[in-house]
Amino acid sequence: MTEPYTARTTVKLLYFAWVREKVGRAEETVELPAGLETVADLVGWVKERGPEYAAAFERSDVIRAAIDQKHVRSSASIRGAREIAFFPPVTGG
Amino acid sequence: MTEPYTARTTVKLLYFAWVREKVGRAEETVELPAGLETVADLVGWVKERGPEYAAAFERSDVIRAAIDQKHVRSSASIRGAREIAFFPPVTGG
Amino acid sequence: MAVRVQREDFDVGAEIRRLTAERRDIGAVVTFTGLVRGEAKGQPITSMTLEHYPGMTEAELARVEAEAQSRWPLQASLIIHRTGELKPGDNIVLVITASAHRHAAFEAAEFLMDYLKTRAPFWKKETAPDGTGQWVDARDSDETALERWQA
Amino acid sequence: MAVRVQREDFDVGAEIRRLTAERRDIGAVVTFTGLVRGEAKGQPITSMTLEHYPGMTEAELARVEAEAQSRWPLQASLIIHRTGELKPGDNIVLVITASAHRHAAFEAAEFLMDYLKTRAPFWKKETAPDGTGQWVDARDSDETALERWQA
Repeated sequence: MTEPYTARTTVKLLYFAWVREKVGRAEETVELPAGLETVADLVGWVKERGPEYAAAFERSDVIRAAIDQKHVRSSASIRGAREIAFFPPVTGG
Repeated sequence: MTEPYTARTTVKLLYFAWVREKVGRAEETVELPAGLETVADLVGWVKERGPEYAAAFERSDVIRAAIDQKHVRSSASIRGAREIAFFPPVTGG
Repeated sequence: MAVRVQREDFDVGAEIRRLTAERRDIGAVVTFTGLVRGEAKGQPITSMTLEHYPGMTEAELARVEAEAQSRWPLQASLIIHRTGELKPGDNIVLVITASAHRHAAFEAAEFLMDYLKTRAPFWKKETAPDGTGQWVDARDSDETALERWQA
Repeated sequence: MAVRVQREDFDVGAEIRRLTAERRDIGAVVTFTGLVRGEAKGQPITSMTLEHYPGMTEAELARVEAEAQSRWPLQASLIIHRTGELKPGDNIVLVITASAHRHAAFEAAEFLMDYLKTRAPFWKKETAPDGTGQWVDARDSDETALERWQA
């Protein structure tokens, strides 16, 4: 039996590169309120956590996300996620 | 003043790979008779030099030529050539 | 069939020898080495720092490598990507592909680099001579480069 | 900007270091290494002997390299081709291209190999375990590979 996804869930958030710098931390564990279904929903909620989050996610269209270490689109479901990361487009290689 | 190309000329012939093996030598210097104008003419003349040449140039359509160390077609003029090489398609790399 | 994320430098010759040692079925080895250039957009840089997402980086590189293995007949492959602070002239990334024939090795190496550039979670920050840092912007041309593999 | 025809082996890592030493303008290095495989057309071989046309070989490789230099912005390039008797697993040929960006380096390296394969006067003879020798036939696919550069 898994919990219904509308229940409160604990998730680890990670931030990289300039998202990390603007947020002012590399990671944190948060309790998500009920009702957040997608990555986009989560971004909307994160932006409300303070001015540093609002600044970091101002250009939220360019920010990419990964759930449990896999790239996802903003429409992806966050149900069951343990680790969600936000970062700019990658620039390795 | 250069000699008219119909005059007798001395040229070095080189053979490589299976052309060399069939001819039985790697190089030779020959006096060309008057009247040979192209690589194809030269091949026709070389074929007459003996059974080993006839055997080497039997599949003359696959044999490639170079004049003075540059690839040429069989229709190329041999006028002024000092060194003419015959070989199978190259297989380096 | 190997992925390494490390701070240390690498030796291309030694890595090739390791991949091809005792093999008699490899006819072609292609390597790509990416290096830090001394300037960016016409301005000099003094260093480049590579941040990454430990765990996801290795997983993503392994996925990219598995995809290349499924598309081309590779006898061996290797991806090494460095992290941390690097100087102009330093190595950043190494990709090696080994196959019986050259076209598979070339194509797979280009594929690995194109995918790695747009998928592997690395971020570059360049430091200017005055000490200011600048995150490198992703290039649209890197996204475009992917399209040839999606036909 | 260099061409070498030699019996001796080469060290890919050392050659890359030589080309990139003290340079800050190279962002991408591609190498291609061709090796002797242990079988040909499904039959084992014990050695491969490379014959060439001294003088024309160097001239032709230099022409191929100059053509690549004129087509792509290369900071450096190198072609080494071995001659004489080689064993399975031995290196045959090395091509290195260095550029600011990866696509130029990849394309130029492929171009060099495609042209070298159809232009440089080398001929391979394979020796079977019973001692018999067989000249390698040219591959139509090598001629076909040239067409992409002639569009």
